[in-house]
Amino acid sequence: MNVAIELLSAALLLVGATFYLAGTVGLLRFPDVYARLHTLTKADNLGLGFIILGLAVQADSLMMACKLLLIWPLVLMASATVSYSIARRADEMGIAPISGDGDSA
Amino acid sequence: MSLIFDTLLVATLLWSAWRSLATSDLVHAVVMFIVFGLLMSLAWARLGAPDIALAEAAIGAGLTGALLLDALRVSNQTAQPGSLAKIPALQRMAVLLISTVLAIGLIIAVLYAPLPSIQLPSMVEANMAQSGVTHTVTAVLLNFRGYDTLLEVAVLLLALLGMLAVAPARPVSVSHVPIDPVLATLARLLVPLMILTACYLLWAGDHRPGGAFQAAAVLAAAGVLLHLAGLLQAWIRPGQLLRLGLSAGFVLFLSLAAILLTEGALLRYPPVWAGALILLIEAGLTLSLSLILAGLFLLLSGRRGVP
Amino acid sequence: MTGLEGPLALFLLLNLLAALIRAARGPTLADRMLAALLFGNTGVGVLLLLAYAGGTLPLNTALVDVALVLALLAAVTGVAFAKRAWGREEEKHERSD
Amino acid sequence: MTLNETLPLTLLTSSLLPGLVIFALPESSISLRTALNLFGALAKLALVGVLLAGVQAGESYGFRYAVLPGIELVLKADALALLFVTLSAVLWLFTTVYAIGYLEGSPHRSRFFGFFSLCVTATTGVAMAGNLFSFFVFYELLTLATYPLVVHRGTAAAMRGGTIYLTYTLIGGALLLTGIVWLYSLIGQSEFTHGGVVSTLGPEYARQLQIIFFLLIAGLGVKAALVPLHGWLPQAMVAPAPVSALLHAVAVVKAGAFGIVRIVYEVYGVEFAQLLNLLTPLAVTATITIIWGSFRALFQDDLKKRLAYSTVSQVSYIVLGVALFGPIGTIGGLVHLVHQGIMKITLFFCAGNYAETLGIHKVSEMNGVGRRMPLSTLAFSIGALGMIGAPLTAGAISKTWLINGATAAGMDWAVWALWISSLLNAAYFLPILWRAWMKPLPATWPHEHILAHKRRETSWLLLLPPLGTASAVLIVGLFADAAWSPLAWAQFIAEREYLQGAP
Amino acid sequence: MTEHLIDPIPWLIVLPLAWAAATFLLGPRRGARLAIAGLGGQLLLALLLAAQLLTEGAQLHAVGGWDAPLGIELVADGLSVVMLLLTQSVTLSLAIYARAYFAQTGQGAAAIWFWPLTGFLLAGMNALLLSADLFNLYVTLELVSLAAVALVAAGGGRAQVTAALHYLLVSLAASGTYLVGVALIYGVYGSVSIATLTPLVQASTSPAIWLAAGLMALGLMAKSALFPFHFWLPPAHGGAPAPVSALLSALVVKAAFYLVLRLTLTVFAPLAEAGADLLGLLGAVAILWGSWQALRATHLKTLVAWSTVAQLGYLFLIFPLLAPDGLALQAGTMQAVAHGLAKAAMFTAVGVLVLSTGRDTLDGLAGVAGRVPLTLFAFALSGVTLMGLPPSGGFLAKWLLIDAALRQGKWGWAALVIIGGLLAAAYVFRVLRQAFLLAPETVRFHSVPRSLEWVAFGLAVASILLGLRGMELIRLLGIEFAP
Amino acid sequence: MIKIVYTDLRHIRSVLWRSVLFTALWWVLVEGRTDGWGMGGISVILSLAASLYLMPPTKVSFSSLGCAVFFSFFLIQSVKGGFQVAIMALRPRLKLAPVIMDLPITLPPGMARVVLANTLSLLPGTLSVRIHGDQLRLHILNRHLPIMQELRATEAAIAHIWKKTP
Repeated sequence: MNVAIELLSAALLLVGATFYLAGTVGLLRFPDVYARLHTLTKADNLGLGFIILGLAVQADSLMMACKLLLIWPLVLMASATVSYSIARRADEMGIAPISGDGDSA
Repeated sequence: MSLIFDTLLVATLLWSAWRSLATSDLVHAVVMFIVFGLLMSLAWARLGAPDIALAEAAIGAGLTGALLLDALRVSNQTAQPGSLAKIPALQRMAVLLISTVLAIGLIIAVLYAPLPSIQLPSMVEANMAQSGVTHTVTAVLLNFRGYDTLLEVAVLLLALLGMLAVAPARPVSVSHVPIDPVLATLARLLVPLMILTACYLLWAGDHRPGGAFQAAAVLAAAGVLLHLAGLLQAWIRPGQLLRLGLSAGFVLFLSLAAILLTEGALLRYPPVWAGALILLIEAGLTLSLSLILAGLFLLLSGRRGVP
Repeated sequence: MTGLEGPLALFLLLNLLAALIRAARGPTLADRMLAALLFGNTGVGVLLLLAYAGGTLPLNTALVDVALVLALLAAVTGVAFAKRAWGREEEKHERSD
Repeated sequence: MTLNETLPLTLLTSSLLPGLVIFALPESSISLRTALNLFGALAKLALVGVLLAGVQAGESYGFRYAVLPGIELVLKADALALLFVTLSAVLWLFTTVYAIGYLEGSPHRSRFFGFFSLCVTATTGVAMAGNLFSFFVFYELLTLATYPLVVHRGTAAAMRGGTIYLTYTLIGGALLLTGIVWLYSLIGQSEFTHGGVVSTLGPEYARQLQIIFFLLIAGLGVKAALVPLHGWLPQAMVAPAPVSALLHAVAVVKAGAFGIVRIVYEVYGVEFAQLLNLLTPLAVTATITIIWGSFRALFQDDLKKRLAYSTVSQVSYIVLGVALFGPIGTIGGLVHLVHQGIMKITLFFCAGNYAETLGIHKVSEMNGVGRRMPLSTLAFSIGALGMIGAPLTAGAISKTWLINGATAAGMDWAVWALWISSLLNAAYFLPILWRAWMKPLPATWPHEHILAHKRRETSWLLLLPPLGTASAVLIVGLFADAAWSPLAWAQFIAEREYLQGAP
Repeated sequence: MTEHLIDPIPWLIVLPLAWAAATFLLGPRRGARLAIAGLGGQLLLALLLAAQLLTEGAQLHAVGGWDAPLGIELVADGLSVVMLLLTQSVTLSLAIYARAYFAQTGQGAAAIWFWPLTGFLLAGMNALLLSADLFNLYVTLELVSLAAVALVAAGGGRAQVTAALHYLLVSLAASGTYLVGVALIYGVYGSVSIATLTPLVQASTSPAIWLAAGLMALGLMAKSALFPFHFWLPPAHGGAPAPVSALLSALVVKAAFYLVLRLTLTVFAPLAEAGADLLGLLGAVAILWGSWQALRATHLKTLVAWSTVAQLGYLFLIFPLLAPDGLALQAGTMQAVAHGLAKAAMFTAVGVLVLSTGRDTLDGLAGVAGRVPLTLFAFALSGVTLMGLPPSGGFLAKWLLIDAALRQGKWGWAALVIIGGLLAAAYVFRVLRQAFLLAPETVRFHSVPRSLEWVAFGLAVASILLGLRGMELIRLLGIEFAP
Repeated sequence: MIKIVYTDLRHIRSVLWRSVLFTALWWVLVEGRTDGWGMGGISVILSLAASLYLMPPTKVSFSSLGCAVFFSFFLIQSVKGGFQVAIMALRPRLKLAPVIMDLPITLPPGMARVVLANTLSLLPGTLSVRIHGDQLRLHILNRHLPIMQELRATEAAIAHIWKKTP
């Protein structure tokens, strides 16, 4: 396999992993449901996106790459809808967001 | 690296299983169970059993979670909200002890096991040419041991019957679930894709992991999703048509078995026809199994009014 | 193969483990559920990495299919949770704890 | 199947079939039921006649049917079987007539007569059983068929009596079964044979055989009411009078006693039993029972209870006769099997008449009853005198043979016991007779059901049977030397036992 | 294998599956007739199979044309055919009973789902009795258990659902345990075919086979409600509608026992000695404990259900006594058949009594002797079988069992059989005594269809007649499969 | 659903488009194999039918160019959003100023609003909570950021997707 592709792939994978890490840390550190939903819908999805991209570049056929890439929008749609549903439910139940002014923990 | 991965995976599996059992909070238990299902899917993948990983992913992610979460809603209205009776410490210890002994026993048994003297996989390989398919799992499931599968389908149908038998008398009509635009859009986009994927899995079963059960699970999940989005009414009672759908796959399978029986032996396919017959059976099973799996959700759902 | 797939899969698994802490802690039921949802997402990643981490070709593609199915169905549990399981009563109960 | 095979089966069917049909009859079809009952009884009697003639002419009747490999149901009408069959067939006829009169107008008669017929069927089976398996089958069937009769009245007292009856008999049955299966496991299937079948086993089995003998006798002793297994008999008195008659004279206690006869003579063989030292303990038990039963009877005010304890005592005469080594004792025991039946059934019929007609249940209420009911009291007196052993009655014959047998066997203590018992018999029967005939009539009877009109003191269906059996008591006593008498038949059996059994 | 016009083995499985599906499609009204017709056909098939066995010896059917160990083999030997005959004849009677029963009690959930569930149950039973493959046995076991659980649950009330849930949990745990055992065996020997495994295990035992045997036995013991796993049975069997209770008590619990016996005689034969005494001991405790509970029960159906616990104990007594002379095996089979007939008779009779008195308590029975004498007679006759009194199938079983015990000098087991019989008499006569009491003036009885009474009576008479004719059964039983 | 296809010829275009889309998806799923077209045909018909039933063709149709514009906008914003959250999460001290606010939507009701809500959920700093009337309730991680601006930009990108049929 082409070294360049391998390097590219590795880089993409590492970036993806970093996003995952961030997502997890966010999940643990963020103060309330709403904020945690942010990490889920953004960091983790991005992490997955990069990983998929990293794997897709080293796929041995175009179709395989397409199949990998197909997964990402599916996950995106799912997580957007789920986070919307959960946020909406939380709002309906009157769970107020924890509001800070910029540097609260 | 693999060793660390596997050890970690097993540890997490055990831990999530234990949490799921030991927690006094029902929702927590269900969440842990869903986690357990996903980890199980990973474990099957690691064990080189992608067929089961596929089934576990479809069932665990799509159906079991939804069913359990829906059941929580019902149990909330009848039982103490979100709590389980505390298990006495003594019983816990006993369970732990038994499990440990069993685990040690299993380890010893496996460690001292001689190599099997019968090599079934090689026999399967030797007979693949007559099986009508090229994927060994499918050959075993629908040809060599198709009889097991026939009975298993009966078990699934029976599970639904059992559920119907328990379900108390239901209202004549179900209250309409309001359509949520965001959710509905997701369903409208995803469901055709799910159908496509289900067909793909059915097709794939012939030569690689996939098949009727996995396809049916995906279809059933599509049904659940449509229902949750308000696009599909809950089923009030199994009417004539639905009953036909629920049992069609089984009846087809059984009829073929009976026809083949008059020709010789139960489920002995003529090698020329084997591939086509298996595909036919699998298609029927996909339909019925998906209705059965979806029925587990749709026939129970919407009875007590959506919160 | 970059050789990174295996370690990265392990890394993601560790992430999952960390997320379980959130599931254990709560405080709302949704927080617990988030961990499960994270599992859906991360699981897809792990499966894809595993598909590349070793083994022969048919196995690889099979795991891609598993990931695909997982992705397709990822929404169902989350939606079921929001629509069905998470009601007022539990929340009250939880807050009174 | 030849006629000789069919006949024993037909004999069983003659009461079984009417019984089953009666079960299905509605309560209201009285005449059909009566007809069936009488038909069954007469048919049975006729068949018995045929068999008696045949056996005397040297024919052998047998029927066998495999139930399991190595286990057969065997029926055979040999001389000993016919002794018992004849007794039960004759007495059944009387009892049937009596029961029809006794139960007139009471509820659940179909059920009653159904079980009644079943009970006689079982008794016939017990008599004709050709091996221990068959014997046990009918023996337990007898228990089951009598239970509904005992509890027939459905009162709490009846239930209590029934439960006690059942407890004793089922435990007895269990002991018997253990003994039988044990014996089977040692010698396999073997039919009752003169001279016994177990003597082929070597001396190393002696201990086992003794235990088995104990189990068998204990099992049979319950029904034969051997002390200390007799407790159920006085309690079962709650049953209607025809049932008591059946229990005491025709079926239950007789089945026990008859079983002991079979065990001693045709399973162990009397010689072998003597060899194993089994006979003396049996004789001692019988003697104790004889004395104890008579002694207890003395103190019973309840008429039926007094009769019941009398039965306890009298049935052991049979056992004693069997246990006396030697043909004379055997003849005494066997003949008493018949004589006791006729005498005791007379007494119970009469006791039933007193209760049914006048509501008399106690000895103390019997003052002057002889004048109100002279015929019944006459029959009662004949039965009672027979029990005491007065000359010219059946009782005298059996007692004479028993005493001679005891003397011949050198058991003087048994002779003494028989004399003491006879004295006790007199002590508890004579006061009754004196009261009945001599004491003045009371102003009112306890509960008068049936009014006397003209010379008939009570319903003729109740009157004929005791008169018939009472005459029989006299006839078998007077014509004991005739060729057809029970005594002659007992001699016929004893001859075979001691001739063929001799090595 | 000779060619036959029709091979009864697979048809015995296909037929019930077919009518199960058809009754599901058609609904209960037409379903009942269909089911009865199907059951009639099955009985004929079973008789045909028995005839084939008697003339040609044990029969084999390789499903899919694949021989073991690759495929699944169905084997009919004497033991399985005896059980098949029992199953078909009892279920046919119960189906006739159920039709009239549900017509009387109304078309609730129980009536609607009874037919398809029974169809699947019966297919499972037949498949189980014919299977010669450990994994296939697991599937059939699932089919049977799930159908049984659903039948209990269909009873409707809260108590029934709770009982069904307990039953389900025990059943699932038991299946799981069994399956782990099968997996272990497959892992070690590479096959799940009984015929293939038997010589392999004979040749070499490994720790795994011990563990597997233990696990499988544990699972099957739980399914057959052997003490101390009996706790689920009385509420489940005592709470279900009468035809269901009869079906479960007479047949379903026997399925697991049959498997224990089958495995003990084949795959686990080299290990059987070790566990036999334990099985016997548990059976003994079951007899005592079940009888004791039956003696204390205040409700009729509970009493009969506890009697099932006790009677199942008898079945397990045969394990310490299994010997080449075959007496214990004969005793066990005879007991299984006799109890199957008698318990079906007893539950159907109790069903009539409950319908007639309108309640399920023992106290309510006073006076039924005059009201439904035929039913009471049926109850008494089935009681005779349970007590092991002659002339009944139960008696022959008891006789054979005592004989087997005494021949081997095992006095304790013989004594236990005797004591168990006496205890059975105690609880059976508890009911009869109550029934013979005079009814209080206030009691009113409901009329009951005669057909219900006759079915109960017929079953009871069958259990008695078996005691007069055990020859054919023993002859059939002697036909073994020689692979 | 089949009826829709035949009766309303104006929709043939969208039917064709969807057929092409599903066929392409099938081809991707089978990884370019060519031996599955029989099954593929059936699958495409089935999923097409489902899609037509669930989402009947409307007069509005997509613009390919608009889609591309939106997609690129989305990708860039998404990466930005991911980074932003990642940095927020990984920073030693959390710097959050979360708030929930209702903002007016200018897009027409229907699909467009759903896409808006979902896109905002996936984009930095915002999380859609509910659509009610013409208002969109958003949860915002940092209220000091220019939310309104971002909302309008997104709306504009989304608006590109559709074009009115002549």
